[in-house]
Amino acid sequence: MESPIIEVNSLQTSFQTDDGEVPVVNSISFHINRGEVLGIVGESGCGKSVTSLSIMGLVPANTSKVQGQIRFKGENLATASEARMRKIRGNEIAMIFQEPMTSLNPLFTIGEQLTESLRIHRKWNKKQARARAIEMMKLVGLGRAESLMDEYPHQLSGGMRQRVMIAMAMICEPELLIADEPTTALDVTIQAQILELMKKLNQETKTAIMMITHDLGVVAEMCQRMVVMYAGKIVEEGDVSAIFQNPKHPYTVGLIQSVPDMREKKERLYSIPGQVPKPGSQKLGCPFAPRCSHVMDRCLSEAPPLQLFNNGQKVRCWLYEDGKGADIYDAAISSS
Amino acid sequence: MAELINNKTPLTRPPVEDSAISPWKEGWRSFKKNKVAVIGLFIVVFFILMALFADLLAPYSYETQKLADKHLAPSAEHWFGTDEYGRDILSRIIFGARLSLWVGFISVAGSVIVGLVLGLLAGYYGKWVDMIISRIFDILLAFPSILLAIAIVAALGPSLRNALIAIAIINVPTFGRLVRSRVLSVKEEEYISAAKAIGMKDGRIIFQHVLPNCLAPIIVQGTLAIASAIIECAALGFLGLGAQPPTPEWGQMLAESRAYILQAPWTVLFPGLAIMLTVLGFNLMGDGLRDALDPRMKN
Amino acid sequence: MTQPLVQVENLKMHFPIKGGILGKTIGSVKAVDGISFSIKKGETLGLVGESGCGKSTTGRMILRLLEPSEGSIYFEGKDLTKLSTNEMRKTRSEIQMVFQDPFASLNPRHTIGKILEEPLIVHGVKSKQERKQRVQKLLEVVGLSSYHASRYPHQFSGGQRQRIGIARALAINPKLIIADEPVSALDVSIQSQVLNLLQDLQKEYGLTYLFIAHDLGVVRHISDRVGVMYLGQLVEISESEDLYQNPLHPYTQALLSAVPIPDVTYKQERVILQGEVPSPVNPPKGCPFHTRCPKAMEQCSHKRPELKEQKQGHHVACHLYD
Amino acid sequence: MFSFTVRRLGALIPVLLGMAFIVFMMVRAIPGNPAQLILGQQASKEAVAALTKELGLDQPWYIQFFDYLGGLLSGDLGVSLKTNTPIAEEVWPYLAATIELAVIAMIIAVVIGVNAGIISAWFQNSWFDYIAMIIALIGVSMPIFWLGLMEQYIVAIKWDLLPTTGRDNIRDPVEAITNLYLLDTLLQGRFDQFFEVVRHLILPSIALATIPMAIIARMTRSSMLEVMRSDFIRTARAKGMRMFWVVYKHSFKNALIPVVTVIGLQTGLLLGGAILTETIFGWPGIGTYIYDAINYRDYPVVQSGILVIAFIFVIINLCVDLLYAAIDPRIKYK
Amino acid sequence: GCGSSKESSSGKGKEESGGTLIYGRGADSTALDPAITTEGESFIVTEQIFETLVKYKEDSTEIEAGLAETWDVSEDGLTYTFHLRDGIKFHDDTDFNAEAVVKNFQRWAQSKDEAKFAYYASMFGGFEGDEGHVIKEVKAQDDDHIVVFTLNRPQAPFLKNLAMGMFAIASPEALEKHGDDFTKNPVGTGPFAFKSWKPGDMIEVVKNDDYWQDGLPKLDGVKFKVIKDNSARLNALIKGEIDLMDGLNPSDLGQVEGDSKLQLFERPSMNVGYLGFNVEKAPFDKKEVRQAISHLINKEELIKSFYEGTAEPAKNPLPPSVSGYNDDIVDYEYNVDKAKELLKAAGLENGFEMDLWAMPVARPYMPDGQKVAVAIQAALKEVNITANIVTFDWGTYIEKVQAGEAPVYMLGWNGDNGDADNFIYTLLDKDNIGSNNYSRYSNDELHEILIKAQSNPNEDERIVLYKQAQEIIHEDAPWVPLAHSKPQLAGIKEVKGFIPHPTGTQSFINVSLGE
Ligand SMILES: Nc1ncnc2c1ncn2[C@@H]1O[C@H](COP(=O)(O)OP(=O)(O)OP(=O)(O)O)[C@@H](O)[C@H]1O
Ligand SMILES: Nc1ncnc2c1ncn2[C@@H]1O[C@H](COP(=O)(O)OP(=O)(O)OP(=O)(O)O)[C@@H](O)[C@H]1O
Ligand SMILES: [Mg+2]
Ligand SMILES: [Mg+2]
Ligand code: NI
Repeated sequence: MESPIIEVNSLQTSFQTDDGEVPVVNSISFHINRGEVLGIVGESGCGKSVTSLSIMGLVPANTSKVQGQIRFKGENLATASEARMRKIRGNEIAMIFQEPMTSLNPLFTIGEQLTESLRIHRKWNKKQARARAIEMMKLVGLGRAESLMDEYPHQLSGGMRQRVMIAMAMICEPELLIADEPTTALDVTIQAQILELMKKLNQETKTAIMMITHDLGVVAEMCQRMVVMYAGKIVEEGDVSAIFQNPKHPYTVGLIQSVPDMREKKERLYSIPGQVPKPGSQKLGCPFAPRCSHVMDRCLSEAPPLQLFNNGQKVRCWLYEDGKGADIYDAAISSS
Repeated sequence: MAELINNKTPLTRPPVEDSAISPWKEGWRSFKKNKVAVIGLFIVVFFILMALFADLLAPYSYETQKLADKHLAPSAEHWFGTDEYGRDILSRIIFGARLSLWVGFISVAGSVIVGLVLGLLAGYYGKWVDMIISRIFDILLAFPSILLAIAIVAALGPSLRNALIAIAIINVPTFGRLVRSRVLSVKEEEYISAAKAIGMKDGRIIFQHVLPNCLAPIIVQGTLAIASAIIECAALGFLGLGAQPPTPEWGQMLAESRAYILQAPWTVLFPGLAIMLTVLGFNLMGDGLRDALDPRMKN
Repeated sequence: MTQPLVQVENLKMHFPIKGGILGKTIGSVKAVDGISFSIKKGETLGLVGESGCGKSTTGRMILRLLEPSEGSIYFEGKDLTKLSTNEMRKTRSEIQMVFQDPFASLNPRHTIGKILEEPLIVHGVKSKQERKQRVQKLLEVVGLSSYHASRYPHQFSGGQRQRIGIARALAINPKLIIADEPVSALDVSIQSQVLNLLQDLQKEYGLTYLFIAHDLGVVRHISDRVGVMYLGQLVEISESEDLYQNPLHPYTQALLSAVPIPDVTYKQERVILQGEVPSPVNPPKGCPFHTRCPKAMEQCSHKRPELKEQKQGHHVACHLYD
Repeated sequence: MFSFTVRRLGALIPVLLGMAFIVFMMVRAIPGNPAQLILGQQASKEAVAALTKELGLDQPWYIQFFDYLGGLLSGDLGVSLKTNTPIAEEVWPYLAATIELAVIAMIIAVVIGVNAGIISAWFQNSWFDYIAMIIALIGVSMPIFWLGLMEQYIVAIKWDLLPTTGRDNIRDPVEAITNLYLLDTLLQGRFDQFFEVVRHLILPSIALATIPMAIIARMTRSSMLEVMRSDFIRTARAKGMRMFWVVYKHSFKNALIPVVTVIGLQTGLLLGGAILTETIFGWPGIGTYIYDAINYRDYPVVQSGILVIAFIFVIINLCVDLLYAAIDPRIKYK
Repeated sequence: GCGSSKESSSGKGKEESGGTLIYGRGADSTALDPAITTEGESFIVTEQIFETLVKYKEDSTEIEAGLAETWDVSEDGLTYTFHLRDGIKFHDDTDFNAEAVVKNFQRWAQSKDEAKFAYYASMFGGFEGDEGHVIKEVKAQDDDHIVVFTLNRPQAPFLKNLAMGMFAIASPEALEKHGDDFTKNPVGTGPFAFKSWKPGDMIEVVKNDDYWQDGLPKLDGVKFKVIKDNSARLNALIKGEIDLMDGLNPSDLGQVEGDSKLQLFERPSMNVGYLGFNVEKAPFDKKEVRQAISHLINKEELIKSFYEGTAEPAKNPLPPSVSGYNDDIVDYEYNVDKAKELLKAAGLENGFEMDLWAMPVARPYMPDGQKVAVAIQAALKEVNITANIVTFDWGTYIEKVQAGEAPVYMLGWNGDNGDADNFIYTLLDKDNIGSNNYSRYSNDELHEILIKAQSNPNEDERIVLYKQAQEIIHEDAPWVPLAHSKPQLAGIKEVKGFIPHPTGTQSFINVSLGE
């Protein structure tokens, strides 16, 4: 296996809140290989965005604390200086955000915003940058690129804006693209366009993508490997096909089961009882224990470690202590 | 493993905090965390208590003159010195708190009530009602406020009551506009649709739903307006359009002592400080309230 | 066939756009541009379509939160658009709404008890005692506990809030519930809880739903029949089984194929639509979809297709089937 | 944009009319007969009656009002009862004095206030933030006249650094051309006088600037904080942009709308609210002009003076509205 | 006879520059035509530009020669013949002569414009054709060197009236030329000529090089600078921005005294500040109540505190400097017990509540009405009288007091011409109820005395009459006369030859700025 482009090692990001310091991302480790698309799924608030912002060094400096290692091409970003981070951001690692509506500055033209990275990182002049921006816009399928350059974000539809965001992220040919829920705010038909586009870019430029989403469908479609997060922790990790076919963690099982399938109609959906815990509210044991139907005494007192399976799948659950344990997914399927 | 898909498990567990906390109480909780705001509250409470217990606190009478003791410098007997009539400045400041606070509260109450009614009408009914009321606000707002107050006081005669009326009038558009803009946004809130969907009548919607949700910014603005009303009243007093002597009023005290700034600077210093502190207290408190009551300030 | 509970005929909503020096009406947003459908008692009609196609507007018009520009809405035979405001207010006890954003639709300054009590007061339940009991009952029905009544909305999670929204809609025993994207603000695992709840309630109380959503999976799961909207028009409506197995309209086909399926083994043929949804201010002439339609024909650009029954209960508006 | 401007100007007409009416009625509500005041304490009854008649004050109010309105429409602001001079001629020197003071004060307030606000927001919760905001709070809490007195007492008298009153050196007065002395002295190449005028401006403009400065600083800060939380700022940072540019380019432009609004409002307030500062610093401005006129029952001056200020205020705010459109392309004025 | 004509002043040659004096004051002039204005700040300037036929002496209201070198009065007091000086020119280079005098008087007498020439009407009993008009005719004689005034009836203070600043002679040509704008372009014969006027700010006058008195004026010019605030004005003086100022706060006296660079000037008192009762309003219609209050006011104390000693206690309605002052009157002494007795006599031993109207503005006779009112308020409290201080702005105040709305009010009077008539008759005669008799005090005996005095040209007889009048007034106590203030002015030490005049305005003709 070639060396990963990025390797995150026991990353822990905590925020200073009224209730003291609360770890929102709790000692997570994963890596992304060159040219690979890694999916990160999990419910709202489980720490997906904070993870990506930690990598970018964009978590608010005064209220947060980032610990652990983020090795990007061997360099630890967690300890890198702000000046060094600035060189990396937008240049080697780029990011697309969830909200295409608000992620563009409404008061500057598309052109100005697109060319900014080039002018910062490559010190290109206006003309060069503009030419490249137009080229990029065409690449992401924006037809009338020239005229769009002088328009303002509000004149564009959501799908167009998201494409501008992608163009903006890709313009300096980064080696890693972090896409934080890039299609959540979009309509299905537009989402299909954007996903198609990202797939194409990934294949053509070999840019590694960290794809954050809560839509399992998107993961299934886009990613090779995936990470499932719950309450700031990674609960399962592995190849997409492996996890979809044989999810091991009860949360992953529940997640896959509770999505209504468009192809067939179930009488009743599976649902995970209870609600996502507030970060910091759980101190001991497995964070999923209060909602878990397989909960054991041990789960309430001891946090389970991540177990590695032969196929590279990793699961954080006491059910699989020492690599054994029940295959709960089949049971769930058969009884539904 | 049938229990895994057993949907009859209780859907919810009791949330962590078990008591019912109203938005106001929660506001108070987060207000308490804001140290600066609590200092503001302290200052305000301090002055309110001072006003309430002026009779007990003041070492001397505020009106008894002793012309022989004119302009004594601050000393153990007269902490803040004496004024040109030989009256104890500390006592006058203590009694002066009554008037200044009273002015603040009453004039703001007046403008809040009028502003609230006009703002609600304009915001909720829109169209020509809004047109007319908004134009009136525009007109009032475009007037230079001090001059407007002076003219009002000149028209009604200089007295505290009229100064109050003047200050209240010049503050009406501030509140009116605030309420109106709040109403406009609250009106679009989903819970108003929800109320309509239930079949609720306009009156009930306005009083049950729109009004309470306009209150928080008004309370904030209100405290800040009390602060500015005190200053405005002092300014009117400074121009000689204020309280009935010998009742002490800080602005008037300042104005009267102004001529003595060189010989007896304390006569100017202390009333000015008193105004500043009170106003500062209200401002600090208002700021704290803004943060506490504004949901946007919370994550 | 029995008489439908709701029958919508040629419903239109044109929002005026004001402008010019004197603020005259210079155009209109054709949010809903002539749709007709009916809902039978006890069934669930799903309404899908892309953002801005007029789903919510349709729902709101039925409750007359918006006054339709044209068309009629028959509810149990009487035309709602002809009722006076007062009569309509009374009728509202029969039709209720569940809103998309569960937080925004609850007044943050009222306790849950008060929120649930309000419809009872408005519709004349005088006794305080009775109202208290009803509130308790409602909370139980939606899976909350009675001690929740003294709490405020911000103290609940998204799923719980949506339950409260549902409880409020149920408070006055409505016949029809219009659910406007009731689960799209919720997490997947919570979403399924709420969907189950809605289904249970329907069974128990024989409710009729107009279920608006953009998630095709959710719509399929809950609906008996599904209508597909595009740019203010209904392009296809049919039994849901039929629609998903055998979509007729090219838009429906594209829509269905665009949904990513959470199954790595499943590979499907994608129809990727080009371009954006046109603006409802200036909808295209003819078929609204022809600008993006992969199968557009000449006549599509000038003749608007009518919604016609193709198969038993399967209506489609497309020239392909002329 | 054009039609928007026209519409806004059109909307001004009722406001100005309403304003003219209210001022007119208010002035008339002020008790006291101007004729008596003009003639003074020693005057006889007949003299007062005669003058009342001559001034047209014995007419019914509506006739007086329509006369006044008619005059206004033809650009006639009336004639001062006190000096018997057309107000249109007379008002400019006063207005110019106030404008000069207010503009300088506003420049101070904006430059310091905006930057303090930006830096405070940028380094939120830093010591600079705390100190700046506490100073700002004290600034809004200070009675302006008291500040002026203290300034005078300490800076001008105790330390003898700056002059206490007036606009120029009395012994070497500025020859008025435009009545904006800074400009006049430069036009005449009198740099010594220019310096002198600047020295005279410092204390009053600081006194006048304090409150707007504090308000602007606070407004800028909160507006910046809000903007800096928004997604597009994150986007800009994700591009590797320097914080300085993120703050001064991306954030500031977005934060500008509420800031510009307060600046507009405050400038208007300064024009009319300078009266206390003018009184203390012996500044022959429009505030004192009107204040004196109120005391003198110089109806036409009060009416027209207030209208002039209100008009400027309205125009400033119209400019602010137009500025919005320049700042924010989303504000489309169709 | 005619005086010999002066040498043309062009022969004076270049003297060394006298410097420009800057005079700080509290308000701007309203008009620079002395005939139409009534307000002191204007006269301060017009005094420099214009001259009268006869004028007051430098430090009193006695008459001396002005534009007229000599004059004769007929036995019956009905004809006044003035011999004018020769060779005097107006600032516009036109000649001053008898014709000019006639034209000026015609301008006033024939205008019938009460509003415009209010002073003329009040000093000379109306306009031409009016019943009480004093001046029958003004005629030029003898090649324009002599002016003859013929009166309809004798007027004792006629010459004093003529000396008043408002009856100064303006250039007829300029009057014609400027019309209504004359007030902004005044042209007279005075030692200084008008140069410029920045409204609200400064008026500048410059030396009249052709002035008829050799070597005068000493200054090159005077600038009248408006600095509204008294303290600010003093600051400007201390900082050397101005040379001379009026309206010194009494409280700042010590400040000036302690400053070795400054000096004080005291204006002789020709005023009275008083507390008036509306004798038509209960309970002030009772003499006892008025007298009681008179006993309650400690004038010495008030003067010490609020005039900083720059006044003397008043016991009569006119100041001692005016001839006819009765010094034999014994004032009501400060005595609370006596006051209580008197109140008891009036049946008001339990006190009462009243409105006390306080002057809203500072006047020389009452530098701080509000403060005096507060002090009086405190004094009345001792006998259980609760005084509510009422105040309006100046215009309203005067009007309402005049209308008799004020039960107890504060006011004062500054003499116009130094004649007792200008005090007692103007302020307390029943003729002037509704006008300047704000107390509405009416006493027929007094009236008779005053009318007699008015038309008696014999000075000694008049004095006796006025003394009698003061006794009556003292007994009836329609006022509590408070103080005759001596307004203070301050200047830098270098100011020489400045003598403040009792009328409130003075010429700067002899002023110089020495080392
Ligand atoms: N600046 C911050 N200060 C304090 N807490 C924060 C901050 N930013 C995020 N959090 C908390 O961290 C947790 C994780 O947030 P994050 O945005 O990473 O969630 P997410 O997985 O991206 O959710 P979503 O799917 O809603 O985007 C949340 O509970 C959030 O409240
Ligand atoms: N009050 C209004 N005034 C003007 N236009 C409106 C108004 N309400 C809705 N519209 C417009 O009508 C169209 C339909 O809106 P509607 O809210 O019904 O869409 P929707 O299908 O519910 O979309 P979404 O999925 O985003 O909720 C949109 O273009 C919208 O901009
Ligand atoms: Mg996120
Ligand atoms: Mg909708
Ligand atoms: Ni002769």
